[in-house]
Amino acid sequence: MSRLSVELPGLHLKNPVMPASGCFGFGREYSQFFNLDILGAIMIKATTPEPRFGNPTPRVAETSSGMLNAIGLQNPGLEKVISEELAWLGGYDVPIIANVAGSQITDYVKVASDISKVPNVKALELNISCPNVKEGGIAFGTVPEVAKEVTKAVKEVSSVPVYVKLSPNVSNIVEMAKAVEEGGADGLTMINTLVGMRLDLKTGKPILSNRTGGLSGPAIKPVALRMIYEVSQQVSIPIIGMGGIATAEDVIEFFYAGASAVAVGTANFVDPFVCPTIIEELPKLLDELGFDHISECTGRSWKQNEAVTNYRP
Amino acid sequence: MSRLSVELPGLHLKNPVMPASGCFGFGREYSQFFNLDILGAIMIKATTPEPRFGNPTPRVAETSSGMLNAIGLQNPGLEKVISEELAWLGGYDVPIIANVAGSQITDYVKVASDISKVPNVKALELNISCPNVKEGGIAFGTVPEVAKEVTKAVKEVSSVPVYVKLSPNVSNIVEMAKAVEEGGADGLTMINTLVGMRLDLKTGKPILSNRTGGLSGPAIKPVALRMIYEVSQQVSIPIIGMGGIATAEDVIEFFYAGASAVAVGTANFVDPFVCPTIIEELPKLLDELGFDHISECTGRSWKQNEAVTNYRP
Amino acid sequence: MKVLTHKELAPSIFELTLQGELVSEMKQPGQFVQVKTTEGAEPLLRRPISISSYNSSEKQFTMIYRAEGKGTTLLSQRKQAEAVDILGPLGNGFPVHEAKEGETALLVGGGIGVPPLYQLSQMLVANGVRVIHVLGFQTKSAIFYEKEFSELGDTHIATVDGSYGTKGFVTTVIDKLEQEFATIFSCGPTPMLKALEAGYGEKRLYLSLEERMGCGIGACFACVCHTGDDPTGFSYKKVCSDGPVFRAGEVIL
Amino acid sequence: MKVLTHKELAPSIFELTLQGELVSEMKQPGQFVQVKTTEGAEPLLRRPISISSYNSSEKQFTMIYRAEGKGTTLLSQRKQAEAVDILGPLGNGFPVHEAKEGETALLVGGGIGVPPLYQLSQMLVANGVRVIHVLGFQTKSAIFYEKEFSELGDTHIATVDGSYGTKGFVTTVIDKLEQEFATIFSCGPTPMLKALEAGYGEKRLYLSLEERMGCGIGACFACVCHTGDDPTGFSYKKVCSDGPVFRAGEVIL
Ligand SMILES: Cc1cc2nc3c(=O)[nH]c(=O)nc-3n(C[C@H](O)[C@H](O)[C@H](O)COP(=O)(O)OP(=O)(O)OC[C@H]3O[C@@H](n4cnc5c(N)ncnc54)[C@H](O)[C@@H]3O)c2cc1C
Ligand SMILES: Cc1cc2nc3c(=O)[nH]c(=O)nc-3n(C[C@H](O)[C@H](O)[C@H](O)COP(=O)(O)OP(=O)(O)OC[C@H]3O[C@@H](n4cnc5c(N)ncnc54)[C@H](O)[C@@H]3O)c2cc1C
Ligand SMILES: Cc1cc2nc3c(=O)[nH]c(=O)nc-3n(C[C@H](O)[C@H](O)[C@H](O)COP(=O)(O)O)c2cc1C
Ligand SMILES: Cc1cc2nc3c(=O)[nH]c(=O)nc-3n(C[C@H](O)[C@H](O)[C@H](O)COP(=O)(O)O)c2cc1C
Ligand code: FES
Ligand code: FES
Repeated sequence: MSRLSVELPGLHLKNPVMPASGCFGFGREYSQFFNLDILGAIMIKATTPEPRFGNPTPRVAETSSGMLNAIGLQNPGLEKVISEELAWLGGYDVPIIANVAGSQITDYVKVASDISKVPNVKALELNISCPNVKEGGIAFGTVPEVAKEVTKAVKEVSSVPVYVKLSPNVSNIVEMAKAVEEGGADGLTMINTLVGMRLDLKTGKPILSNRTGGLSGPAIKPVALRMIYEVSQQVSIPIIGMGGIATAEDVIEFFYAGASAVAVGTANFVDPFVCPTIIEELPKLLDELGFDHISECTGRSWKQNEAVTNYRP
Repeated sequence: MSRLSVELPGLHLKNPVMPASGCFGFGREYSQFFNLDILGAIMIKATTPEPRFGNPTPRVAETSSGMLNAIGLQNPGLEKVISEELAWLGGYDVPIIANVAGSQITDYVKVASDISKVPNVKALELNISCPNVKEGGIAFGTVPEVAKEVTKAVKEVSSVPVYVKLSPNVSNIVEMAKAVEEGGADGLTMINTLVGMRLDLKTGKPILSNRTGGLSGPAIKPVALRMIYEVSQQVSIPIIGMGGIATAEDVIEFFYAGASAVAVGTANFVDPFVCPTIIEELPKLLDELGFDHISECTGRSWKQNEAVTNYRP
Repeated sequence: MKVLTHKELAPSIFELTLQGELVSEMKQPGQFVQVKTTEGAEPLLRRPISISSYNSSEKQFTMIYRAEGKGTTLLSQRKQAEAVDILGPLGNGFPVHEAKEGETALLVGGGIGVPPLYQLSQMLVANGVRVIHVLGFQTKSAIFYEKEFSELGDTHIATVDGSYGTKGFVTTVIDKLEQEFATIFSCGPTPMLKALEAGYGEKRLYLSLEERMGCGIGACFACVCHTGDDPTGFSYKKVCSDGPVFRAGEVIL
Repeated sequence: MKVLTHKELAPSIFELTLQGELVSEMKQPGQFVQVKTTEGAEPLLRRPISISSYNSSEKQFTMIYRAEGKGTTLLSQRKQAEAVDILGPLGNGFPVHEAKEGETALLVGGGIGVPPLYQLSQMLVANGVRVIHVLGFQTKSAIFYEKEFSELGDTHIATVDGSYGTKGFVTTVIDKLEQEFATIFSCGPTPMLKALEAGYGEKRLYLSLEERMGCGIGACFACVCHTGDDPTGFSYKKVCSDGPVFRAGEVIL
């Protein structure tokens, strides 16, 4: 399996496949389906300093090849995440990427400082892009200067490398990526959800009680690929790609665009076994495509190289 | 059929359904399938001062519930559009909305000035948002000040009302809408395509020769709805909504969000009869929902009103 | 799993019986499954549908659903011998043993909430519990399983338009019931559950809730509700994995 | 239209015969149809597939396609009597009358470009034209319709791996052909068409092109190519509505 192993700042990954934040809880539910040890890493649910209940229901709505969510960062709070969830995950041999959220810079600093000291937390993912939090979360993710500030502040207190999660709801994604790179980010994760909406035909009102929500799933894959393609050519830090991934072929497409690892979100809801299935399929697909190691795929769309030719699906 | 009629600046529409620009050519092909007179209006293909060949092929790629296109504004140029296409369309009793494009302000002014004098052209649609044109097209659509300038310049020369087509590839759609409203726009059309990409598994390279393209179809509907919802509450000019519309139910959803009319793009490729079908279905759906006139639906998601209750699908 | 039979019981109401190994894991009436209604990404999400009855030895179970939106309409086109992708059984169902031998239990179902009561009723009867069914429908043509329920115990039907049985809601029937009952098991639309909670909250009342779901297994936090003892705080229950059946008062409807 | 028969001719190569009124509009070999491979939005676009043969009096036509990606794989699951949504016939096919009675025509097909030549060959033979077929495939197992073509005229097979017939490409066979021919009709991958244009451009050579399509009817400008007499200018042809068959030189491959 070493043809799938990937080395990223803070992360020695058996393979480049990990569940995306918010789509895997803290792993307990999926541990009934398969052994979490097989995963490259786990991105746990967003953690805020204090517990949050989140938004009223309905919190999800379906769209063509996608879904909207407005969970509202529900989580048991920093203390319980560390004492209960991360402690439980400590029983597995899998690196944890902790998703850090909040409404103001001090929140991020507080969570980052404490959670980065937990032994199985190998990296942080700064969630400056959640579209469902009102008190300023969105501004962090769309204003380069602010994003840089948060990154800097978190880098100062974090004991592990810091990945910043970029929002796709911006005019210029490259500018955002460069700003957080300047702020000291060790890597990027992208993309978070696009802001979307559905209306109820019967009532005329939004389906989500929060009115708008984050669009995820296969529908957003082309937007994610484009942004990773653009950003990966302009920054020198690695990218963990996500947005609609559901198959091993999707993983390769994200690598071609410029990703060095990937996260699977919504697809876990459709098929709880999607991560193990992808991990099993990847070596076969590498064979068909004629690659020895998955990292050869990274950035192939823009790097000078020979086209892969021996592939017949 | 008067329960479907809509009055907008410059436009007396029999019904609020029209094909979207670039998805219906200049109507000739679809005239083989049905009488164009039944349409509310026709948004013709983007016209530039000079003929354009557009991008090399492949120009389209498929995505989940969507497609990417990078046609590159191919068109026969202002002169031929007027002398051949608009003259031909003059044989139909249907208002034309001319889609005006270019690479610099003078291009827009030139096209707008001439094309707005053609009798059957009842409104212009300023395409400041086409993501497939390199020489500055994108900047017009993502910088509020520039968008306002183009709008102003075109308003000065146009003989008919001017609708500005907004790009969804921005951090703040409301800001863009307000800018063009200040610039004198009589209405908005939204949304144009999201920038996206697909990679070829075999070659590792982008499928589109232009590398990136515009994402359209049902996949983008939730993004369109959200943007129309946000913008319609903040401007006082009407919105022609588009993005993934394929059914009469979709039309009502766009009205609820805040649209006063709608355009159908990609769905024409899937079903050439989609516009007539929607126009036929709408009155039945209004009955089921308990509306007398379609305009009662506009902005229902945010206006104070009773929920519609007698609907059972 | 494999389609054994699939038939339309009433307009748009389908009864689907599937066969497969996972029936052996079904332990309780009121559990549900998550159904993938098509291959591929459209529609994307699974649909939660209650188990209406199951037969472990035959490895069969039945669900009854209304073909309404995109997913259920596609599901209704599946033919005999075709495969259907099922995730489940999920959640916690009705606590059958809360009704003791010799007692009477009232089973209250509204519309498409009726199906899970069927397995429940069978198991209660097998345990020596007397059952009374009060089933509410929109109109006469929407009624299904009246005969099946009647074979297990008294069965009262209410229709909103009065075209069959009592005109009105299930509560109209219950308010006039003469029999005594200690336990109520109920499944149906939220307004019905609220009315039961308001009127019969002092009984042992169990309610099966509906909520829009993402994962159906407890991972996504789409389906949470506040708990009765902390109605505005941080404690919560998930309809999918803690429910869908709750004791009245346990969660805020 | 309705599925009459649907069978796998070779691994992943399917022959689908449909029945319906629109067959009456089929006028020319080499036209194509746009197939919606599923209801709903996924996959979204129709798939262009050539008409392989048609029978106006029986209102039947046949297409042969490779189940490769998402859409064609879904199509391959359609069973007898099911409906398939077809738009067409579309485009301009092979000009049958360019080959006169008594002349010899060479029909050159590569892989999944072979099918439309079948109707063409039948019509040429009916017109008293002698036909020679040169058909190229990857490997022996991928070959289909050899017998059908043989019944109409000389049929030479080339396989890339040499597992059957001549090892090499169709041009390997043509270069060694002893018969004379005045007209070539060809359909296949672009490199094959380019090789024919380079080697036999002086003959009456007709090429059927492939391009990724949006609408398939001439409205979206997805499928344009430059014309031979204005190779870098503004004039253009659309593969879907001006083609897919062009005279060699008419458009830039
Ligand atoms: C625990 C549980 C058990 C259920 N058991 C049954 C049953 O036995 N029979 C039955 O007919 N229905 C049942 N439902 C309701 C059923 O899930 C919905 O009717 C169904 O999901 C609608 O899907 P659709 O494709 O028809 O509608 P669409 O409009 O296409 O659905 C769009 C989205 O909204 C969700 N949704 C729509 N309506 C509901 C609803 N009422 N509840 C939850 N999600 C909804 C869908 O799951 C999907 O994600 C149950 C719901 C839950 C939560
Ligand atoms: C005029 C014409 C006639 C054709 N006739 C035949 C035929 O008779 N038999 C046959 O097997 N194939 C034929 N093809 C090719 C056929 O259209 C593609 O193989 C098919 O569209 C691929 O769809 P998919 O679902 O397998 O692949 P996917 O990978 O899911 O397709 C994704 C998108 O790319 C497009 N695409 C992929 N490959 C091609 C291609 N080679 N040409 C055009 N578009 C493509 C699809 O239409 C779709 O929009 C023809 C193509 C054209 C243009
Ligand atoms: C239900 C749900 C909850 C999510 N919660 C979070 C979260 O807490 N933090 C975060 O950074 N991203 C969150 N996301 C975004 C995902 O991690 C991911 O970036 C996005 O869904 C795109 O990937 P996908 O299309 O594979 O789902 C959430 C997504 C979903 C669907
Ligand atoms: C093939 C294609 C060509 C298009 N060309 C134009 C164009 O010339 N001018 C323009 O303003 N929009 C153009 N658009 C965008 C559409 O008008 C519309 O805004 C967009 O596709 C969203 O609507 P839809 O999802 O219904 O297609 C084009 C879209 C497609 C798919
Ligand atoms: S549906 Fe995901 S937690 Fe209940
Ligand atoms: S495919 Fe649309 S013009 Fe040819």
